[in-house]
Amino acid sequence: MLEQYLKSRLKEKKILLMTHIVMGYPNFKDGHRIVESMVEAGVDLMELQIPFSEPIADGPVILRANQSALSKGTTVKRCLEFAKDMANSFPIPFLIMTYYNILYKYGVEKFVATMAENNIQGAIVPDLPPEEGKAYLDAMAAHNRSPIFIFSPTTPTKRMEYIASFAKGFIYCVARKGVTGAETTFSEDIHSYLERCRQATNLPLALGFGVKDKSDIDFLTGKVDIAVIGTQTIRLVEDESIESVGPFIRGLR
Amino acid sequence: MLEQYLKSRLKEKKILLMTHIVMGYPNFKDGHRIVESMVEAGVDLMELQIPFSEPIADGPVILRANQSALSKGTTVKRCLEFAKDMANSFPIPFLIMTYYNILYKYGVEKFVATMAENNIQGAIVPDLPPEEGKAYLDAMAAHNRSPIFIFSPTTPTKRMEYIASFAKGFIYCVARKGVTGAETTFSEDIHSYLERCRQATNLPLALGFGVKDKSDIDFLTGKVDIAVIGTQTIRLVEDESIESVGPFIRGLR
Amino acid sequence: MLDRGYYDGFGGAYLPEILIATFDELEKVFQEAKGDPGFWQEYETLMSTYSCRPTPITFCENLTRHFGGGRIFIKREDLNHTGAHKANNVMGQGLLVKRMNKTRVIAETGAGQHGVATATMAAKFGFDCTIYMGEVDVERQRPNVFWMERLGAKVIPVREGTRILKDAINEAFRDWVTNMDTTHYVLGTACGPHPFPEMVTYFQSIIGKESREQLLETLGQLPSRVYACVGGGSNAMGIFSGFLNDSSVELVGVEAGGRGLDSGAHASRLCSEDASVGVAQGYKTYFLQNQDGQMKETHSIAAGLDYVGVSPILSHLKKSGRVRFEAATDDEVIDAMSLTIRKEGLIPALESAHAFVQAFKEAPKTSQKDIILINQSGRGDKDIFTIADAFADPAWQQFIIEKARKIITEKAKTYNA
Amino acid sequence: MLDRGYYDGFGGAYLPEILIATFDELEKVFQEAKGDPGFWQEYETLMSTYSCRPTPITFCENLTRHFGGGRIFIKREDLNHTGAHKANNVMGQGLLVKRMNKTRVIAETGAGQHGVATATMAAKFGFDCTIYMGEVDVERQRPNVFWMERLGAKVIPVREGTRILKDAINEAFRDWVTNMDTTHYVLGTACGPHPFPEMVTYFQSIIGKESREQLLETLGQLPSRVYACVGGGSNAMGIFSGFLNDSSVELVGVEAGGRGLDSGAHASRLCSEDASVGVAQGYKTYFLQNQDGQMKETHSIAAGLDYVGVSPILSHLKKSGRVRFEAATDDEVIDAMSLTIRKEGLIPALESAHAFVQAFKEAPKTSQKDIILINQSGRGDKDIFTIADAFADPAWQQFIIEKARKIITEKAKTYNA
Ligand SMILES: Cc1ncc(COP(=O)(O)O)c(C=O)c1O
Ligand SMILES: Cc1ncc(COP(=O)(O)O)c(C=O)c1O
Repeated sequence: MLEQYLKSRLKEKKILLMTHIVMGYPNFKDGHRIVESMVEAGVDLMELQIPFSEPIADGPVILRANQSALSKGTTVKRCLEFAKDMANSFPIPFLIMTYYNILYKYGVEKFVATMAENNIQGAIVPDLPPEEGKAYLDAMAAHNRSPIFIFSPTTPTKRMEYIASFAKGFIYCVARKGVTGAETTFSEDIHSYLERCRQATNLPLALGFGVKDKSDIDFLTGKVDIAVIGTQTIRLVEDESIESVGPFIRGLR
Repeated sequence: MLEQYLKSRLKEKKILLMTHIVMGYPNFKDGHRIVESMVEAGVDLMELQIPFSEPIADGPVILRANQSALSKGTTVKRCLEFAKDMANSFPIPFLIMTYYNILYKYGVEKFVATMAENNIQGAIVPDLPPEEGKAYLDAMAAHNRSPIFIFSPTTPTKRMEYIASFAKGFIYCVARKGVTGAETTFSEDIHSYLERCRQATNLPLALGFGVKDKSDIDFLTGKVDIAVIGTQTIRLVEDESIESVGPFIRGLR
Repeated sequence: MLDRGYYDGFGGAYLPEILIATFDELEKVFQEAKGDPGFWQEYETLMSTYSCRPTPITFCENLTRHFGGGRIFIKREDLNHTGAHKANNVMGQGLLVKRMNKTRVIAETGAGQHGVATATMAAKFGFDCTIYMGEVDVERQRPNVFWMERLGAKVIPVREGTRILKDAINEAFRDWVTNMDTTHYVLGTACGPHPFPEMVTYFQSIIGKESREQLLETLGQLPSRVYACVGGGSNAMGIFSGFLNDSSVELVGVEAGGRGLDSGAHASRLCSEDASVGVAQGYKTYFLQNQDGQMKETHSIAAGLDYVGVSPILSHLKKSGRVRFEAATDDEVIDAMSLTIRKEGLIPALESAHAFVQAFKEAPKTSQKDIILINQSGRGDKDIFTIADAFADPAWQQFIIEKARKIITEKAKTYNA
Repeated sequence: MLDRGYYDGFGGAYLPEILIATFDELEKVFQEAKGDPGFWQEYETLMSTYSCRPTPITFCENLTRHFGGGRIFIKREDLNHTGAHKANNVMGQGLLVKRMNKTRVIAETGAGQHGVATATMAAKFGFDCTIYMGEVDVERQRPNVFWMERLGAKVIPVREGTRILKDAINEAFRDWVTNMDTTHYVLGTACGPHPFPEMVTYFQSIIGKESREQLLETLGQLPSRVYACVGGGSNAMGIFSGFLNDSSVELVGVEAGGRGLDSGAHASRLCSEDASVGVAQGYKTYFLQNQDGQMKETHSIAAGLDYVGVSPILSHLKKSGRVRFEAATDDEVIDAMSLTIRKEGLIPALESAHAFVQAFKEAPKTSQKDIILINQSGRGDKDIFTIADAFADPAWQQFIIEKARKIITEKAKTYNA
């Protein structure tokens, strides 16, 4: 489903854009406005992060957004409602991004069922390698949702193939070591890594961690299918305003 | 010499009085006045203490007098001059009281020779048991000075005899355990102790540590030959004045 | 699918993909070392020449008489170099770092003991060293920060989250995912993703191994009960592992009861209603978390017990009933500590004193034939600021005020000059 | 005449008559114990179960490489219970106190280590305990005062004289002459009237005995040089006594050079012109004294070395040439300490660091075949206030100021309530 959508979109655009928000940050109303302007600016799909108190794979900007959202009383229930609202309001696929404990405590099967009811296409759970994900994978399959898995530069080729065997929708390739939000200098070094990714899977490839401006997108065009803009839009809202988001996205491609 | 003097005096008085000053405290001039008024009040002999930085057998009052004298620059040389001055000015025997290091650093033989020249009759060195005193005893004998030794309530009878074999002049019996200046409650308990002292020696017995008023003197009269007033006169000068010393001494007997 | 490092459903390795290869390498090197007969020998030699292993077992005659029950013995981990059992784990991991040819170590620390131990190991082995420490703990364990810095470590105060141990762990992971090529993360307790719980327990098992041998050798008898405090669970796993197969030996883990289990201000994961099973910091265990799975604030007078999770192996031993868990409150801890100091001249760390509380509660009910073994995981010197506060010692307060006055005067002088 | 406890003219027992009987008893009990084959056994058992004897010898690979000479080994007295070699002496005297059926102990203390050790021993043996400590030392070693009080000891600040160690000794003697029936004075070093120098050396000789055996066993070789710091001389006598008969072993005692031997602000009795032979505190030795025999003020960054006298046995070994004496300045001490912390993860006490200074000076000139043995008499944790001052660590200063602020605020609250 998600894979087909992406592949058909890729016939029209050389590179797709995936963006990200932390639900409940700065608050749900502003979150809605941000999603709206992103969609209007031509974003192709979006990650909606349910904040978690221990976001181990996230860098300082997203970490603080998580904490801020939680300190304002953001609950999982409210996030799922918000996600449903977005999915029903805007014509692009939405994914849930969160850490495994959120699913685990909610009940994995129940969580995935809710995702399906709410028209959420898939999920990214960065601390859940396929080895630990049996319940999750079963539920995702049962409800026909896409479990997005991650490749990293340190993932051996064999393991990429192993991971790909569980993945649906696309593969999220992290551009480098480290957490979200740090500087990435894109260079031709990335070539052989992406080559390895391509050979391990037929799924579309998304690349994230450190993508922040048009020159990064230009560099990635032709190399990957989806560019992921994560931290950069949060920074933009914090440093400038929600109104800056639309023009920023439009300027990327 | 000293012994003979004491024995002849004892024919006239039932009990003799020995007093004490720390040389250089509060200063030499006042010290002179204090000695003068003591002699005028009928004191029979006196200890002149050369202050030492580590007066291990002395309680807080005499300790502080030692420190005060030293902090004002009191030297051994100046003390010996003062002692000479006293011995030549007043018609009673004077003794040097000090710790062994003062003699040792001065040169034991030289120190005793100076004592002799200065007309000082003897010495009390509380941290010099006869076992450690060979050089001192030899010099005191050579210069015909009286080494005063100490008996204490913890001294076994045998040891009293041993000590007495080195002593000249009189024996200084300390009334109790502890350092100078603390309270002593004189009671009949002291009887058997003094009995032991008497049997160990034919020398006159002085008793010190805590003797402070007429009732103490009355108690001691008939039991010992000499009562030693140490800390009490220092307290008197500190709390009242030099002028109080004469009347105080006169009121004792 | 692999089922790595599970203990009856607890444990696992919930890792970001970027770290999988690093953990594979760690696991491989650890298993190789474990299989190498020379390795344990090397480890024991290191611990007996650099620290003072075997640490003694001390008979507490006065406490025994005081309580009138079984004979009380103390395993003296406080005598280790750097003052706690933490040294055992750290030196062991140091040997593995050498095997992996890495040049830098990082660690989280709560009480500061693990940080000092890691910084010490790094100095000895010549590694670069960065220590993550919650800002709150930096405040309450300043002397340890001072020593870590003298040892050449960089101490980074963590200002995120609750600013205590768990947040320091998160930050350490964030460092690790960036620098794993050169860097090993010396986790300080028997928690975290596999193989850490197993590995830390392996190194700490020296405590239990020695204890068992020492008691059998000197008394010819096993203990009836063994008490250990439980933060992450490493000292408890260390001493318990010597007696797990001795069914006559009752094992008791003591958690931080803080201001009481009803108060919400505690760190009791295995004997309070406030905890439930979850997955965080890379492993599955009991966590103090809310309905949504968000971690709660915790509290303990002992920084080293002030943690939301607990060793998955202990969760398993709780479930199986092999270990009994209890909680001791802050106030009880101060009392047990005072009593131990006065009666035996031993100064347990605030963490360790939790074990003493429970042992003291139960001692009078034991028989004089029983042997009670308590693990004194560390020494209390490091806690002077906390303990002096607890006693509100006026002379100490005056001393601190005077010190501050002097510093301010000195500064003013420099400023004016 | 008796010639008690002399070492080639140094030593003796210059006692007030009131104490002679007490010393006779002490001497008798000590000689009986020494002659009793079970006594040393009892002592060793106590030290191996209550403290962690034998303490290890640690090879310092990094320091050895750094200096490029002989191999540097450290005898780890810092690992003793209470953190210094002082425990050896104190526990030994504790056994004698039991033999004498006394119920109270008193002690002087400078660095506070001996006070803490004595208070600890008193807690364990159930004795009453009073510690005399110069007011200056109370200030600079406040944490130790805090622990002594927790251990149940009464700490009396001595406001007489120079208000440091020697004055504390005088006060202890003043207490003793009053209370000798019930009380034993646990002198903390190999000084004072006979039999203290012999007795303290006897208990501390465990250091040298172990060291010699350990080196022969692990390396099959004696050290070329042995370094120890010298305050009163107990740790030095302890380690030296293991090698006195090995003429190939050079023994080096290191005194406190303070601000330099020319400055007058030091505590160097055996290698400065400012000292001469005298008699004080009951024994004959080198003292820092003026022409009149009045003791001088002394200075050292290390409270435990800040003393006017020195063991008469060391004075004798100086005279005979068997031991060489050197001095280390305050600044050198801080440098050697920093280096040792960074390179080896060891934190020597400021006292001990004096020995390190001299060893480091000489190490480059020794051959790689040489073994250099340094006695780390204690650990430096206790010195945090002094060391933090020496480093003028801004974070530490801020911490102290904050602590003071909190105390003052709390006090104001209580006051207003
Ligand atoms: C002395 C001491 N004991 C116990 C602990 C708790 O850790 P664990 O439960 O891993 O032994 C700590 C942690 O810092 C500690 O410093
Ligand atoms: C750690 C340490 N080393 C050395 C000394 C000096 O004493 P001594 O010369 O008797 O060993 C002290 C005295 O307090 C001390 O605490």
